[in-house]
Amino acid sequence: MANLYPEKLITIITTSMLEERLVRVFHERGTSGYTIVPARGAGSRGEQTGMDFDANILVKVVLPADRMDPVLGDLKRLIGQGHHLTIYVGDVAVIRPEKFTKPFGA
Amino acid sequence: MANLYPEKLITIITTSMLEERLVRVFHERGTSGYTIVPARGAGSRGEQTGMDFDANILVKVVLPADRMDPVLGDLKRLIGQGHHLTIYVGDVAVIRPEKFTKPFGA
Amino acid sequence: MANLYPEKLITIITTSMLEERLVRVFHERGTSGYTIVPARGAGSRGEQTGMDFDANILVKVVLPADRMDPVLGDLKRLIGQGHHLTIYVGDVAVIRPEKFTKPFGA
Amino acid sequence: MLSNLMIPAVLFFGLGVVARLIKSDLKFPPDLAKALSIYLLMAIGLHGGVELAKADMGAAVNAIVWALILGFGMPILGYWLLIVTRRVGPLDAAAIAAHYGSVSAGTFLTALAFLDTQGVAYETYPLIMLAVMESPAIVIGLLLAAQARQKIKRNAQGDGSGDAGTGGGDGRMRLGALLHEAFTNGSVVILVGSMIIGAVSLPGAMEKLKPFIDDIFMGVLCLFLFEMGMEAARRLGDFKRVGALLAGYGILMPLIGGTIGALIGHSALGFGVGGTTLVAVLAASASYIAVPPAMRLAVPEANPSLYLTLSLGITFPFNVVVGIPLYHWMAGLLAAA
Amino acid sequence: MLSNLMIPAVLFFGLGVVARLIKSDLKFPPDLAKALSIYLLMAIGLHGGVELAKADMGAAVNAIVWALILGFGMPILGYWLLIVTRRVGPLDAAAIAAHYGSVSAGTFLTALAFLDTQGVAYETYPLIMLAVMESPAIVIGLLLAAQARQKIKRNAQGDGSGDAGTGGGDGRMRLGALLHEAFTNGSVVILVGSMIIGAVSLPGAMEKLKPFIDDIFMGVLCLFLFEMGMEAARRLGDFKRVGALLAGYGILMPLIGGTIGALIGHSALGFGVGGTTLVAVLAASASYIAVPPAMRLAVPEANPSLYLTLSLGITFPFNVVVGIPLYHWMAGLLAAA
Amino acid sequence: MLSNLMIPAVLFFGLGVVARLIKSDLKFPPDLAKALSIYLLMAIGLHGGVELAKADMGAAVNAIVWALILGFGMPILGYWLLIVTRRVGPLDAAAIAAHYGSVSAGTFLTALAFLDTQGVAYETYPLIMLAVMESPAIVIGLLLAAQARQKIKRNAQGDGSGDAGTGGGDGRMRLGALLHEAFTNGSVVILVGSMIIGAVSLPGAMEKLKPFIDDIFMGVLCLFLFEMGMEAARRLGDFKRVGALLAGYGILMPLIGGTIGALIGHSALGFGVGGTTLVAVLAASASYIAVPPAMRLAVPEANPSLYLTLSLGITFPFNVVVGIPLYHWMAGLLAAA
Ligand SMILES: Nc1ncnc2c1ncn2[C@@H]1O[C@H](COP(=O)(O)O)[C@@H](O)[C@H]1O
Ligand SMILES: Nc1ncnc2c1ncn2[C@@H]1O[C@H](COP(=O)(O)O)[C@@H](O)[C@H]1O
Ligand SMILES: Nc1ncnc2c1ncn2[C@@H]1O[C@H](COP(=O)(O)O)[C@@H](O)[C@H]1O
Ligand code: NA
Ligand code: NA
Ligand code: NA
Repeated sequence: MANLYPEKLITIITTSMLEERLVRVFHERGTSGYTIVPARGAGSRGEQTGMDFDANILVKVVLPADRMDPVLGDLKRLIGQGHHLTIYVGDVAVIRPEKFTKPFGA
Repeated sequence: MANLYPEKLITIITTSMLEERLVRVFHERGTSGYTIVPARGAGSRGEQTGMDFDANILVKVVLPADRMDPVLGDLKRLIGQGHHLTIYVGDVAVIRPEKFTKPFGA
Repeated sequence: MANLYPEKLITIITTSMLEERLVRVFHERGTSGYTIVPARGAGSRGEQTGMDFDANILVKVVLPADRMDPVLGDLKRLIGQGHHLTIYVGDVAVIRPEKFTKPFGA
Repeated sequence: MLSNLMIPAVLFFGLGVVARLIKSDLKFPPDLAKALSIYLLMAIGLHGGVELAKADMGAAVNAIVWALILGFGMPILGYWLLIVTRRVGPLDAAAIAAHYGSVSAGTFLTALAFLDTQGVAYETYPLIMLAVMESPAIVIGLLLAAQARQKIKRNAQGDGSGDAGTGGGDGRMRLGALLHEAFTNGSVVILVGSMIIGAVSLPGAMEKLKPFIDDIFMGVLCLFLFEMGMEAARRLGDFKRVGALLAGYGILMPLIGGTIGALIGHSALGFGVGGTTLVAVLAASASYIAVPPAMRLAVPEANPSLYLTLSLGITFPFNVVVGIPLYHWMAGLLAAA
Repeated sequence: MLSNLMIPAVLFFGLGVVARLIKSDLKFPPDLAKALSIYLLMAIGLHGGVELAKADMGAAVNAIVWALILGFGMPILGYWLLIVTRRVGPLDAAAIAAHYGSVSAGTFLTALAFLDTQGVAYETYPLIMLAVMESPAIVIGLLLAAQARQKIKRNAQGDGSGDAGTGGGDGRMRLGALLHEAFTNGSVVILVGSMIIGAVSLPGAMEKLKPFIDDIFMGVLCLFLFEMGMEAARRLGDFKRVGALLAGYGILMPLIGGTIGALIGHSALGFGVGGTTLVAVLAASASYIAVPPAMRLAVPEANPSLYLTLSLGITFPFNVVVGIPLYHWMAGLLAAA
Repeated sequence: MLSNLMIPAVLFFGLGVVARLIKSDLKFPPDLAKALSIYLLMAIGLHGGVELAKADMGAAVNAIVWALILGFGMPILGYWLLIVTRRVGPLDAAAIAAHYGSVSAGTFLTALAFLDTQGVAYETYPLIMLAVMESPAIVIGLLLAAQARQKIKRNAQGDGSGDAGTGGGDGRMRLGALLHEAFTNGSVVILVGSMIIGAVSLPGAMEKLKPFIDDIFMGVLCLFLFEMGMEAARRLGDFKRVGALLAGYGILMPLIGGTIGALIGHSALGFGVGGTTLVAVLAASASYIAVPPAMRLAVPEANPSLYLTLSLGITFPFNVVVGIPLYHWMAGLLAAA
């Protein structure tokens, strides 16, 4: 049977305009990577306007549990500045935990 | 450390033709939002035909555990009518649980 | 209340060039389906080049826990051959477990 | 007749088929195909509108009436054929038959290119018929499905199409919604809208549109048929899944439709060889744009790969390669008779 | 004046609106709209560049100065109007007002089509003004937002726009970043770049581009306005959410802007009827391409559906249908006076 | 030579580079780039086909033989150079070298625009060579990689490229699959298919395609090079990652290739100045369309950012700005000699 190791998965849903800032957060917090998927939806401001710049992104980051809090802290700060982010966290398991400790772009 | 609160995450994979009906379900059941991602795949009917109208969507809804059953009930009803839906539910945790109790578009 | 049955959800993030091979794996291992979402991101090789052929896909497969290991074994083999795959596994629950036992395309 | 195959548009269709058969990795961006068909519908609509502004009212109404007859009639005939030969369940039969009431714009445009290359003149009324025929097919498809569901209920358990048929019809598309869908679907809106714009615009302004809607038209059509060739060939592979008898249906229907259409074009509408060919093409071709999504919603129990294989994988290539010159030849016979 | 409505470009705009109102499922692929606007900006830039190579330096500088005055002035005026009438909070007011400093390229192009159809000649300087006006609007929007935030702070709790206003300004766009955004946004780069290329290219080489940038231009514009009509109509539905008074603002602003623009075009710039009409259009129209994303980042607290409804759902259709012929008529009056 | 820079196509390439350097937010929809390149390949293929229908069989075969020699020879030469200078591991070397056997269609089209503007006539055989050269490069890339893997095995642990080299070769692309890929890749299918269609179509029908494939060609090329300029500039930033010595390779290879190509074009093929220039461009340019995805699958251990930076970020701009006029000048020297 495959050995599996626990990690955390943060999912963020927000406007595509924030992509650059999120990547900066991941970079500064040393996550091993991130994945972005184009999305649309509805939330506290009703349905999206559908204009080009009003697209959503769904962002996924897998990282060790002990590295989660700094990332969540930065995300909270963005929310404090008036940006809209929908965030949830889940438990996942991986085959090679060492893959998720080396910062990307380093 | 960040305080996290438990929520449920329903994921639905189905034809894009059903998008409007799903949104109606979420609206009627008062979820705080939903997110849609374009997708493709294969399932009980084999691979998708690849035609425009035969695209899939992957839909995500975060909601409190006690609001899950009415949504699942409506989805089952769609399945009963002959529509194809792949549905799974998972546990997630969020920072601001109050965000997921206000109905969108209200 | 809805009766829910446990399943496993494997998520794979990799280059779109591997799509065909992944589908072959799912087919050979008799999963009941799979879902693919276009994605982009950064990982051990830094950010993606952004060229057409360098797109990522995010692949989701729901399957019974006892069928997971053969699939993970095949995926490990691809990694051994030099391909880059980010893989994580999670627990989900479904309404109709029998749906996830019939191989697709059969 | 072979000279049909020397038209670039048809050759590009063939290139698309070949690209698929040799398993080339060539792919058109999905949005390109949509953009091309928006352009083609707009161009053909504007062009038609200019002509129709000069047309005779009575003849136009006559053409519309016959378009409705074809649009309702072909699916009923097609449904009956499928039920009699018993190859598919009633719900699949309803969904498949609906496609033959509507029209394939790609086939129609290829026919125009064919006539142009042969130097054959044609009436423009078939253009209105094209716009009219999208809608009745969808309506009749729904009605056939409703009656299929009753038939299944009567037979206690039904004979199999899909794992459905249990729930009440409430979740399925209601008639009102479907009628709405039938008359407001995108293709109809572009086609009818462009026709009206073409008819009411100032001639000077229309002149400025000529390079866009006329001059580059043929090239865009080539690109479109290139992509359609790939789509058609993708479905050819499903041939075995569909079965030879059902595949035969995909050739029989256009032959029947083409003959009926030619007769109507010649006798009932009094068109020349060109116009008669076009009416035959309208009757012979099966929609793969407007009808499939409507059937997906209205008859979710039916298997989409069945109706797509037939309309796109069999009937469409048959019409492009064999049908069009054949109907042209029929039209010639009728004119000479 | 009614003849404006008989231009295909305007008619296609109307068709787009109708398609939405009847709830057609017609959708343009999102990338198509982007591709069309890249083409239009490129074509108009090249065309303008060729003309400007022959232009007078002093007149060009004069036009640029007035463009800057309009670009900074209209938002300040618009902000003041909103604050005085107290319909929205200061941050929403800042974001909305910024849109009126910039220009809607779609409106400008429709005006060109209108003048062409009427056979009215026009100066090409307004084209440089179009390129210049994108940037100041974004800058002034940021400054207004900064001052709105101070105002909110002063009033202790603020009066409501959004759930924000708490965090320090550090996360919001800093001035440097915004200035960069203002001068490097995509539309400005295509427009200014194409102008320069048009001005410096060898005439023989430009000649080869004519079929692409001139001949098919009008057709592409029709397609673009078709899609913009659908976008505009989508927002019409939000009318009630915005409220009648705010909606009135979406008509008042272009009337004020158009009048000011016409006066500047005629008196300060000394243009003829055509050029004066175009300056009025520049002042009267509101951006819906460059400014919204900038405001989204710079003023995240503001509600995007407010400023999009106003600029795209109200001001844009008003200008296309009523505004352009009206400004043309004003320009005629001024010229005759 | 400077006049090269006054061609709109080249200027738009420059505009794309500038847009990136000033960090503009301008982005082309990804599908637009794909659509443009489908169009360009189709147009150039059709155009070539018409010409080739009149061409001499012996000369065509001769051109194909030399295309194969270039396609196999350049990668072998390039691989050897990389191994000798020891800047990258053998697997990266194999993947990089393969790119120089194939051709950049963008560079080739820019060369055509250059010759057209200069009024220089050219032979059409280089067009067949363009189509032929996509395939051998992919095949030789695979063979070089296979030999690189053996070399790594011999050296016990290998010298570093990637974290791979362990698994058996079974999962990598087998020769059969790769040969298939080499001969059926999308670009080859469009190019060869359009050529055949251009050659066999009725002249009257081809005439109808002229506005689409000829008249608007130059404008579409401008748009395409605009986008390619942005792509190239994106990769310029990776320059430092690649290192100066490797970057020098990206300039050395086209110089060597251009010289060899010019000699072959003049002496072996007996072309005039135009045709010789084109053969030099074929030899000097590196593919960034067909080869990268093939290498991604065939040599997953190699780092894509290395070969993309070289082919797209260094060799491509070098050829467009410096190389083409240089090879033209060489061709002139040879012709005069
Ligand atoms: N309950 C939810 N479930 C899933 N996605 C959500 C939910 N609420 C918000 N979203 C997503 O987050 C985006 C921003 O919503 P909000 O943060 O509520 O303004 C929406 O457009 C949705 O895509
Ligand atoms: N086991 C599975 N894992 C992931 N996705 C699935 C699975 N089964 C079905 N799907 C998705 O659900 C869609 C509809 O499948 P079905 O409901 O089986 O007809 C497919 O096209 C897939 O995208
Ligand atoms: N920690 C991570 N979280 C989310 N996605 C990741 C992570 N690491 C890698 N990825 C994704 O996997 C792709 C390949 O990364 P890698 O396997 O590290 O080369 C990246 O482009 C990302 O899309
Ligand atoms: Na029909
Ligand atoms: Na303005
Ligand atoms: Na080469």
